[in-house]
Amino acid sequence: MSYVLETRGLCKSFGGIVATDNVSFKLPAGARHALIGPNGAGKTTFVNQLTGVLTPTAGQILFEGVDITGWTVRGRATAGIARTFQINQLFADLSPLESVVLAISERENAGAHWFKPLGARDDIVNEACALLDALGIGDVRAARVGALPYGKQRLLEIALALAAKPKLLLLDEPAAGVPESEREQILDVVARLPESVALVLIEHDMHLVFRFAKTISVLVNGALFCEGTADEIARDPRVRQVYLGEEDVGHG
Amino acid sequence: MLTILFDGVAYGMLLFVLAIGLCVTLGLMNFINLAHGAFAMAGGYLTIVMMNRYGVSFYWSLPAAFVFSAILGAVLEHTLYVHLYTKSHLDQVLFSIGLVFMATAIVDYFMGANQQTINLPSSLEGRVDFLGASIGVYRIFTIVLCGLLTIGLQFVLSKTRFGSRLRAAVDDGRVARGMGIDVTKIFALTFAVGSGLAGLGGALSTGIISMDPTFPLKYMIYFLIVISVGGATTITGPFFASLLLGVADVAGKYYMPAVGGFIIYTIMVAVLILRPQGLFTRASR
Amino acid sequence: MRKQILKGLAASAIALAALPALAQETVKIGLILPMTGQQASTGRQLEAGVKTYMAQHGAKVAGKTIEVIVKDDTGVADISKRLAQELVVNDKVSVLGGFGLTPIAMAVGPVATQAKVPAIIMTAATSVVVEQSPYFIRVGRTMPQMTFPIADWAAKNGVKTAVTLVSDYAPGIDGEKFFKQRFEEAGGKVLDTLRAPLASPDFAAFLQKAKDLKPDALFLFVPSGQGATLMKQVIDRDFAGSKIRVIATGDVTDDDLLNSMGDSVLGMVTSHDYSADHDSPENKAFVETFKKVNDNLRPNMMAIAAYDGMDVIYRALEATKGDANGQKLIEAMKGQKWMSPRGPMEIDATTREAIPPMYIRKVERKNGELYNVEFEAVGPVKDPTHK
Amino acid sequence: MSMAPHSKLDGEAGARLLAKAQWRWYEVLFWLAAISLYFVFGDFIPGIPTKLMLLSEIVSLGLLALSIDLVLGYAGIVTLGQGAFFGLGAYVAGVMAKAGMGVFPLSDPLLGLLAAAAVCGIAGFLTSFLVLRGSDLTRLMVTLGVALILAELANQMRWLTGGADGLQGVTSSPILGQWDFDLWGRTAYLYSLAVLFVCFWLSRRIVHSTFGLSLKAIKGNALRARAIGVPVNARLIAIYALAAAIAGVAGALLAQTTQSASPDMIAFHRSADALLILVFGGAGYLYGGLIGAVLFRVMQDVIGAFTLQYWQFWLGLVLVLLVLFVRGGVIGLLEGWWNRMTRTGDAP
Repeated sequence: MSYVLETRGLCKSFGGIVATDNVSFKLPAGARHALIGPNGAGKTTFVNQLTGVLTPTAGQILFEGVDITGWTVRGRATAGIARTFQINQLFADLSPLESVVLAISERENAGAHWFKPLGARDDIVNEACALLDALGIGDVRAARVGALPYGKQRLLEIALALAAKPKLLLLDEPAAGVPESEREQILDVVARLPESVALVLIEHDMHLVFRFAKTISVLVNGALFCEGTADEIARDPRVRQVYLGEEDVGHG
Repeated sequence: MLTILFDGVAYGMLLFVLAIGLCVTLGLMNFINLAHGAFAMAGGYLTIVMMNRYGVSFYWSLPAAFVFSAILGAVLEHTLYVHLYTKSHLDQVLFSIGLVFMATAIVDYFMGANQQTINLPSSLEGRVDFLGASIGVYRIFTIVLCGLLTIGLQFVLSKTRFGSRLRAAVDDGRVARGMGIDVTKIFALTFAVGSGLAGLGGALSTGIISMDPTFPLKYMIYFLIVISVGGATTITGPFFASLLLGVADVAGKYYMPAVGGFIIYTIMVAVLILRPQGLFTRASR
Repeated sequence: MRKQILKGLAASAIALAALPALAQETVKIGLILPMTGQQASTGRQLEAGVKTYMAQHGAKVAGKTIEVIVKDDTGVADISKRLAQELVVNDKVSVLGGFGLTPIAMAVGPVATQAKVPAIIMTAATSVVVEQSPYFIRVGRTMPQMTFPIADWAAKNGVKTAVTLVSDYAPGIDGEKFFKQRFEEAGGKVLDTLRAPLASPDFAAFLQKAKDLKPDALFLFVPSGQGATLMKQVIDRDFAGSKIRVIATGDVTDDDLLNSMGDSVLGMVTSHDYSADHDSPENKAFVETFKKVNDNLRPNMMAIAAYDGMDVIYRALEATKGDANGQKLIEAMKGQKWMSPRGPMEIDATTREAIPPMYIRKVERKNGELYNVEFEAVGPVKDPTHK
Repeated sequence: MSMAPHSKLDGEAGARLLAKAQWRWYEVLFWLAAISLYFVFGDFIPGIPTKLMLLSEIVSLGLLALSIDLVLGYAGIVTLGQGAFFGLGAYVAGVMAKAGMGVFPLSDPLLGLLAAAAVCGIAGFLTSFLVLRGSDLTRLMVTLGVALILAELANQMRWLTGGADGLQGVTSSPILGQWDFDLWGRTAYLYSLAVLFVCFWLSRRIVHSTFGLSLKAIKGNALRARAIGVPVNARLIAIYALAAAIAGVAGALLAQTTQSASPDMIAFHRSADALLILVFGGAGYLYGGLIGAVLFRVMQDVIGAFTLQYWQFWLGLVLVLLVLFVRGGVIGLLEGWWNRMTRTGDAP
């Protein structure tokens, strides 16, 4: 079985605090995986190392079998790792269409074109429109991103990640903070993501986790606590104890 | 050799007192006040007017300059600066440059464009021999006074209730407010003290250099260099940076006159490249 | 054929334009002065000097009304050049004047040449400036004119070795060069030549270096208006205690600043062509009017240059019977001789260079104020660099 | 992924993006007005004073502000050191004119411009690495530091630059051997305006391209820009170097039209003035620097006419009021008015 992503003994410490503790992790192509763990378990730190925002203290990261530990954020993005951010990271002053057009242009190596006006490439504009439509935000594509409702901004987060046509998509709490009324739209989008993309969902919301994830890893205090299928994890009493606590897990 | 060292230290100390108010507003309140030199100029001119027109003693002029600039700072803080805390750094830069222009024209109008100086009291004039080097009494006076000020400031910030409240207000204004700390008042007071120190620095510098209306612009660059080299998060950072710059500048001009002018700028750029947060700050911030 | 017609048209257009100029009853003088910025005090003194002259002599000469237009160039050369062009083209001035610094005069030179308008250099003191345009006239003085007398005086009064400290710009370097040349010709030795940056707030390092070299004398030059800071630090360094004499050109003990320097400068010897204390009826009248017109300001060497500059213009207009043609005016200015408040003045007929009377002066207290009191008249000094 | 069928509006979406890059009527009006100033203030109409020298100076200053707009208004790099490139360009053009000794084509002003652009572009490239990281304040200080060092260099290298007195004996040759610089500043103005337009047109193409969009994205959120694959550092280096080249052209223009180059052109106040001008006019519009330069200098000229010594006071006051009450500079103000007017117009 080929793995799209693999980490070997990944460690990250800040001063004396160990945020990632010897994590060895494998993700097969097309996976639907969830990464869960209590607050402060080091989930976002782990993702930041995968995407290159942080450099690990020790260990290796392999993407499609290639060691990318020393690669830059952009290098990894170009190679096919995309992510959404837990807290929206958008271009507030651009429109959704412009944002996505830019992302696609960069993918197509057209980002440095400085003479042709924006929108001159029909293929890029069409693809961007299609993507926005697919995510259900085509109607606001010309609005200012900063003025969009929160739910639509979350969708744009996903759109920007998808524009790169990634092989691996890291979704960092995609529905966090979204009001109930707009929530379903996001869940729907996540559910319809293409099979070819390996998906890692970092999530608190167990409802969401058990709805999509086929496999789950539990991170506690920076270390991998246990791994397994959704059912196994749901039934694992230790997981209930350390993480899920009183929460009713079965209902997913 | 020792004389040069002393001159450099005295120059550095003076820079420090002139710049420390800016460090306080920048480091603690995250506010770029390029008009800081105008408060120093106010103190300097007050000293000149008091001594030359009304015959007040130099020793009384120093505290007067502090109080005058502090009041001026408090008034401007309350009326103008308070609206700027939430604006971007660029807006703050433009606003304070506008104030510098106004200050320059106002001083020109009332005091004239020529250089003005004071005559130091005879007790501060002359030189003494120290370990075989001849050192100006006034430079010793400057060093001692500025040294005491530094220790005092450090004490106030780290050991007193005001200091801890100020640090709380800076770390998180909202939380501090929630804890019942009057953040607005603390900022106003801090700004006033910073301006007052500038005024004192201005008054002290009239003993070495002379005042003219272009003072705020001429010295702004030096203040900024001190802060960017020393970092603005502590008192000790700018202090050592001032000393380093003062000694490097004086020694550089003495031993290598041809390149003397470059030394402080080169130090600044090198520090900013290697340690963007300043030479004497802890890396964690 | 067609070209000729065009040329003819152009010529008549010029003639038409020239006619009203001749008939005009006002003669305009454009002054380009640094009224703000580092050299602001120079600009104020120059303007005050002009006002004084107008107060004494009125605004009418040879049937013409004199109108003075003052522009602020903030001491920046590219702005001066633009202002000169505007004064010539828009305001149709007949004479330009002022120029706070050498580079400014240099920038204006081509305009004066192109427009054929006399330009009176009142401040800039580098020798070469006056050669930049055949329409330049200098009424101030040059660096060698100021430094030769003090170099001679030092050599004659027991100074064997000297160190020079000057501002690092053209006049400063001129001063250094001519002092060294003259002083060493007279048998002295210059141990070192120090140059402080023009915008230097702290002279400590340079002064300490000069002191450590233990010369008999320290020669100083900084631009007018900047002597206060320098003298403060000179005093602080206690050269007298080390038996080092401090000598300078008169710019350092500027009349404008002298009083604020305090008693510590008493006895300092300098050379210059003007002191507010100069004992002559012309100067008494000048100082009196100057103080009256200008809010009790004391005139310095800038003020006298502006005053004499106006005098040169008035006398030239009298000579041309009010004709403000640039060529005629410049001819009438060359070779002028007159009694100035600083003593007998002359404009060299061939080099257009001022030949001012030089004096050796000593700072003394008179009627409760500090003055540069002249104790030795050197007489007129020609600039030695013009061939 | 099951893509929804292309919506009918796709063609329109592309057209709307393209439309942003089209020239508007008010832009055409702006440039026509700039040309017409030549006839109004060129001493062709009796009674109206010549102001072409002032206008040429404004053009040069506006071009400098435009170059700052590229790095600040679009890429979000705060700089207090653009004067470094301005002064460098002035010196390059000045030295070229002097060394050319009036021999065509060596001393041709256009060659001087190109040389200034090239030298400053390289200098910008080399120093761009210093502004890649750090906060606003660090960038302000680093750019300022570079400018100060360069000013000191100009001061020290007397053999080349003339030291504190500036370069002497700069005489500009006629442009292409045809048009000589005259006393009225007619050649100077048309020349400056033409150069300004070329630089402006280039900048305009750039900000409306994908490259320009990526700059706005970097300014908006560098973290996200990296995550979608924008080579942030490369883009910043490119625009910084380009802006440096344009600033160099601006400096060269001033040196050629005033036939002087001095350390003053690198001095702090030059950078500060240009920054003020840009923010005064409105950053991020391209026209902000140009309009700001006109208003700033005209204001200085008008205020200077009735208060020779104290114009700085009024200038300072305007700045203070601007920061306190106006967002986006003069253009932002106009835009606000326009939006309000059109909105009330739309209301039934």
